[in-house]
Amino acid sequence: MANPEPLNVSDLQRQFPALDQQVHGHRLVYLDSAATTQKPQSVLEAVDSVYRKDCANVHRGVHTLSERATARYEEVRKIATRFLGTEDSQEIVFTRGVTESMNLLANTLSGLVGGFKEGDEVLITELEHHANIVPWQLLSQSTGIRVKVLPCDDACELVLDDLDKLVTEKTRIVSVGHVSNAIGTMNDIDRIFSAARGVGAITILDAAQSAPHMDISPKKIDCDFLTFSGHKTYGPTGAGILWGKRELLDQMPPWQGGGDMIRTVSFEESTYAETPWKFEAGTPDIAAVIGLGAALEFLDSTGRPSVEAHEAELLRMIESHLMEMEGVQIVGKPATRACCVSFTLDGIHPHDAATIMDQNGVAIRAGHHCAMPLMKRLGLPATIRASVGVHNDQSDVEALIQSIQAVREIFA
Amino acid sequence: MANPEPLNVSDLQRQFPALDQQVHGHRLVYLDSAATTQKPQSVLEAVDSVYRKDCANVHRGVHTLSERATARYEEVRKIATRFLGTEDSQEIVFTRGVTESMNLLANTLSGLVGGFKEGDEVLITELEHHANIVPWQLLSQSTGIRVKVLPCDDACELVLDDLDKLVTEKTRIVSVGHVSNAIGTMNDIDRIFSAARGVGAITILDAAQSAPHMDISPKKIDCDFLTFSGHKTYGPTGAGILWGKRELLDQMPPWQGGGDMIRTVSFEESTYAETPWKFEAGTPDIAAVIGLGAALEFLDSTGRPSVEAHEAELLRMIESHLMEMEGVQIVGKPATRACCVSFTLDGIHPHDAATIMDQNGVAIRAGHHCAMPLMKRLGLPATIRASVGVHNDQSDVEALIQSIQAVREIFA
Amino acid sequence: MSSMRELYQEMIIDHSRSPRNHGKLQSANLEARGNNPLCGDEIDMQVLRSEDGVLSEIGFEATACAICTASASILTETLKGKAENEARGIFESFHSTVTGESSAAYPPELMKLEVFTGVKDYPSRVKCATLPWHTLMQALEEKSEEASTE
Amino acid sequence: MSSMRELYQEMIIDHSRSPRNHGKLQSANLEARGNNPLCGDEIDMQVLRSEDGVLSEIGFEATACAICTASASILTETLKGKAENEARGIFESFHSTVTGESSAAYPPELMKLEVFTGVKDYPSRVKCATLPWHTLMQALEEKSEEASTE
Ligand SMILES: Cc1ncc(COP(=O)(O)O)c(C=O)c1O
Ligand SMILES: Cc1ncc(COP(=O)(O)O)c(C=O)c1O
Repeated sequence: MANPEPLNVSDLQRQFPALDQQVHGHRLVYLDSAATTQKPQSVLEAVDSVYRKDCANVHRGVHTLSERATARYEEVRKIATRFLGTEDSQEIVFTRGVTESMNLLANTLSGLVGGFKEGDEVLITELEHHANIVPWQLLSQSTGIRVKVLPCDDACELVLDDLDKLVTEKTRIVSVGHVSNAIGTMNDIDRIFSAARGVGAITILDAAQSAPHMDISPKKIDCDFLTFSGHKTYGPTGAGILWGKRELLDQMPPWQGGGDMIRTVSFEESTYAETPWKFEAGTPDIAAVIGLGAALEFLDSTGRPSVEAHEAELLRMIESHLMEMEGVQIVGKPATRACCVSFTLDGIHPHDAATIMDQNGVAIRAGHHCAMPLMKRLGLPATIRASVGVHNDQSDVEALIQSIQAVREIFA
Repeated sequence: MANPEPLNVSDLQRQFPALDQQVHGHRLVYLDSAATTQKPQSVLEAVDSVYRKDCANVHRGVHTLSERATARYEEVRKIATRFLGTEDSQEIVFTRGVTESMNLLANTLSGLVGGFKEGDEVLITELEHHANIVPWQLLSQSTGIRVKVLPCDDACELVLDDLDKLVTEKTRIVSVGHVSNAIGTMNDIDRIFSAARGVGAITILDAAQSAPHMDISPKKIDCDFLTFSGHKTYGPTGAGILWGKRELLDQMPPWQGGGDMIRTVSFEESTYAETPWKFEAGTPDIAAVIGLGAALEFLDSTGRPSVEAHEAELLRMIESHLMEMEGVQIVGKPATRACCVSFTLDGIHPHDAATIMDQNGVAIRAGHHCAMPLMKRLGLPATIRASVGVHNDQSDVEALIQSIQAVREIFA
Repeated sequence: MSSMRELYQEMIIDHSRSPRNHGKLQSANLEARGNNPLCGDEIDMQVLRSEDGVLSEIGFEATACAICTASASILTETLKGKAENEARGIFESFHSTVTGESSAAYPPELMKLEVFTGVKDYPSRVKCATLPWHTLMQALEEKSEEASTE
Repeated sequence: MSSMRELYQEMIIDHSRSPRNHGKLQSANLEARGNNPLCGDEIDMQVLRSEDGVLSEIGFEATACAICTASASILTETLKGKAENEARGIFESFHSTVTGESSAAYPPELMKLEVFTGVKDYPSRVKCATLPWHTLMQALEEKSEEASTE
C-alpha cells in the first residue's frame, strides 16, 4: 500500500476552537479523545444553524422549517452510509451512542434467534467496555442465557486459541470491541467473527474506538451489526450510529414505543414503521444527528488512511518515550495498537498523576476506563491513559512527557 | 390571585434568532411550539460554549475540562429541582424526552409493584399521545397486564364519571397527559390522581405540553412521576427530565446497562450506582442537558404565571376569530385550554391547508398529532393545529387568520 | 400566491372534489391498500386486469388530501385501458417528474399529468401525489402488504 | 507548580507513603468499606469503640490515591482517643473546609488537617479526601451498606 498523504495537522488544529485555550496557564494539550473528542468548527456550525434557521420537529411537518429539518436529518443517513461504504441508508439507525445501541440489540435480538433459551450463550471478551458487558448481563438475568468471556493474556491480546473452545453450537451472539479503549489493543476481528459465522452466531462490532481512527467498512469487516458513538468521532453528544444488515433489522421487533416508530396506533393494536424508523421512538436528537453528519464529513475529508498513519506514529512516539523513562510501566503490549497508550507510574496513583498533569495543561484520563474486569485481571486499580486524535502532534507528546516528569518531581 | 405582570413579548421575540427570518417572502409566524419550541439565544450560547470551552466527558475525568463539564452537567439537576419546586436534586433523571421516560418507567416499575401479573391494569386516557400508549402496549405484550382507557366526550373532555368504574383494585399505574397536545384540553389531574391514590396506584404525569406553559410543581400536582421534553420547553433536542419520588426511584432496577450507571462490574456480578445515575447509562447528551438548564432558567425568568396568562389570551383570540369564520370547525371545547387550538376547514384537507398557510409564512401542524386513537374517536383523519409559545403575539394571530383566508380562496 | 395556484390548479381542485372512478370496483380481480403514516392519507385501489394484461377497469376509495385524491382520479383516467407494461412505464415517468429526478416533458397524450409537476417543490407533499401510484403497483404485484410512502 | 506543591505538601506525600495505623485492626468492633466508583478508590476502616463511646483504636486498609491515603492516615491520628461526638464534630469542620463551604481556621490541635485545605480547588479530588471520613461515619452508624462518594 502506498503511503497515505500526511495529515495537515496545523490546519486541523485551527478547526478546533476548544484547543485554543489555556489551562492553568498552559496551552491545552488534549490527550483524552477516547473519552470524547473535541469538535471541529463545522460541527459547531451545523448544530448552531439547526437552531438558528431550521428549528422544527422532523417527519410530520408540512411547513418549511420542518421540511428543512427533516431533509437535513435524513441526509445524515446517506452521509453515514457513505462513511461506512455501504449502500442502503435504511440500515442506519440513530441511537445516543454505543451504550444505547447495545441495549437496543440486547432487547431485540431475541426476535432474530426465535427467543433465547437457557443454555444459549453470548460471547464477549475480557477487554470489553462496560457498555458491552452490562447489557448482556441484564439479558442473562431476564432470559437465562450465559455470558462467556474470551480471555486476554498479559500483553492484553485476546487468547485466540481459546476461540475453538468458547465458540460452540450454543453461541448465539458474539459481541466484541474493535479496539480496546483501556489499552489500545486492536483485535483480530476477522478471526473472531469467522469463528462466530462458523456456528451461525450473530456478530456485533463495538467500533467506538475504531470509527474515529480507521476505515470500519462492514464490507471489509464482515459483521451483522456495528455501532459507534458520534461524540467520540468529532460529533456532538447525543447521537451515534447503529448499522445492521437490513434483513436482520427488518426481522427485529421495536424496542422503545412512542411517536414516529409507529405506522398505526389503536388501543387494540399498533403496527410499526419500517426499518430504521421503528427503532427511533419519539423526537430524536435532531441537532446532534445533523452535527454528526458534519463530523463524519469532516473525518472523511481528512482521509482516514492519513489519520490512521499519523496517529499510529504518535502512539509509537509516546510508547518509545515512556519506555525510556524510569519508573514508568506501559500496560499491555498489543501487536497492533490504536487509540491510546495506558501506563502507570511506580508508587504514584494515577489520580494524583492526572491532577498534576492537568496542572501542566495536559488532559489525560486516570481510572478504570469502564473496563473493571480487565483492571481486575491486570491487578491494577487504575491506569493513566493518553489517547490521541487528529489534532495531536509531536509537541503534544513532548508536553505529555514533561508533565509526567513534573509528577515525578512532586513525588520525588 | 393578582394579575401577573404582562409578558414583554417584543423583548422575548428578539431572544429567538430563528424568528428573524422570512419564509416564502413572508415573516415567519411560528405556531408549532407544541411540536418543538424555538430556542432562545441563551440556550444556543450554552450549547455552543460547551463545545468551545468545556468539551469533555463527564464524571470520570480529573482534568479541568472534564471538571467543568461535570459541574455544568450536574448543576442542571439543581436548576431542574428549582424549576419543579422540589428539594432533592437526585430525583432528577435525564432522559431524551417524554418517550424515553415512559419507556424507562414501563420497563422498571415492575421493581416497585413486585412484578406485574396477568389481570393487573394500567389506566391511560383517550386523549393520550402515542408516547403514553405504545410503551404500555409493549409492556402488556410482555407481561399480560391490561391497558384500560378513560374515554373523552365530544368536547374532548375526559369523562371523569367513569373514573370509579375504571380505577379499581387491579389498577397498578395511572399515566395521564396534563394537557392534550392534539386538542389543548387541560385535564383535571387532581381528581384523576386522587382516585388513583385511593387504590394505591402509581401516578405518572406526562407534562410534555404543560411544562412550557404553566407551573408543574409536584408539590401542587401530587404525583409519583412527572416527565417533560426539553425540546418543547425552549431547550435543545436530546434532553428531557424524568422526575420521580426518591424512595420509588431507589427501589427501581436500572433499565439500560453500561458505563456510568454502575458501581462495580465483574463478569460474575455488577452492582449499580445510586439514583439517579443508575438510570443514565453511557455518555449522556452533555451539551443538550446543559442547554436544557439554560432553557429552564429562561422560562423561570419570564415568570410562568405571566406566560400562562399571555398564552391563554392568545388562544382565546384564536378561538374567537375561528368561531366567526364560516366553514371552520374548532375540534373540542375544553373547559380549560392550554397549548393549542385544533380545527378543520370544511371540504379542505388539513395537509392542503398547511401547505398554503406555509406559503404565507405561517407554520402550523396538520395531521394526527401522534394521537391516532383520539382522531378515530373524533372520526377525523387529521386536524390543523395552531400552538403558541412565549414569543407569539396578536400579529401572529392575525397572520394565522389571513393565511386561513388564503386557503379558502384557493379552494373557493 | 401564484406558486400556490400552480400547485393547486383548477384541474386538481376539480378532481379532488369530483374524483373520477371513485367507489369500490366490484368487478376487480386485484386490489391493494396504501397509506402515508406521516399524514394519515389512506387509499384503496381496485383493478380489473384482463387475461391479456390490460387494466380494463380501475377504481379507488380514499381519505386523503386534494393532491392525493386528484392524483388517484387522474391515474384512473390515464391508465384505464392501458396494457400493464405501458402503465408501468407511465408510473416511471410520473414518478421521476414529481420527485424532480427528470424534467422531461410528457408526451401529448399524458399532458394531464403535467398538473402535478409543481409538487416537486414541496418535498413533504410528493408522497401525496405518488401514493396512489405506489398502491396501484402494489396491486399489480399481487402483494398482500400495504403500500406505504415511508 | 506552586499550587501543586500546596496540594501535595510534604505531609501528604509522607502519610501516603507511610500511612499510620495501616493494616487490619484485629480488635475492632465496628467496620465499614468505602469506595469511590468514579475513580476506583477503595478503603476499609475498622474502629474499636469503647463502651463509654471513645474511639480507642482506628485502623484502615486502602487502595487509593495519595490524598485519600494521607487523609485516612491523618484521620486515624486525629481521631484516635476522641469521643464519638467530638469525632463527629471534627468530621463536620473537615468536610466543610475541604468542600469550600467554610473557611474558618481549625483550632490549634487540629492544625494537621490544614494540609487538605487546598483540595477544595480540585472538585474531582474532594471526594478522595472525604472518602475515609465518610467511611468512618458509616462504621459508627453500624450500617451495612458501603459508603460511597457518588
Ligand atoms: C470501547 C467502548 N465501547 C463503548 C463505549 C460507550 O460509549 P458511549 O458512552 O458513547 O455510549 C465506549 C466509550 O467510553 C468505549 O470506549
Ligand atoms: C403530550 C405529549 N406526550 C409525549 C410527547 C413525546 O415527546 P418526545 O417526542 O419529546 O419524546 C409529546 C410530543 O409530541 C406530547 O405532545
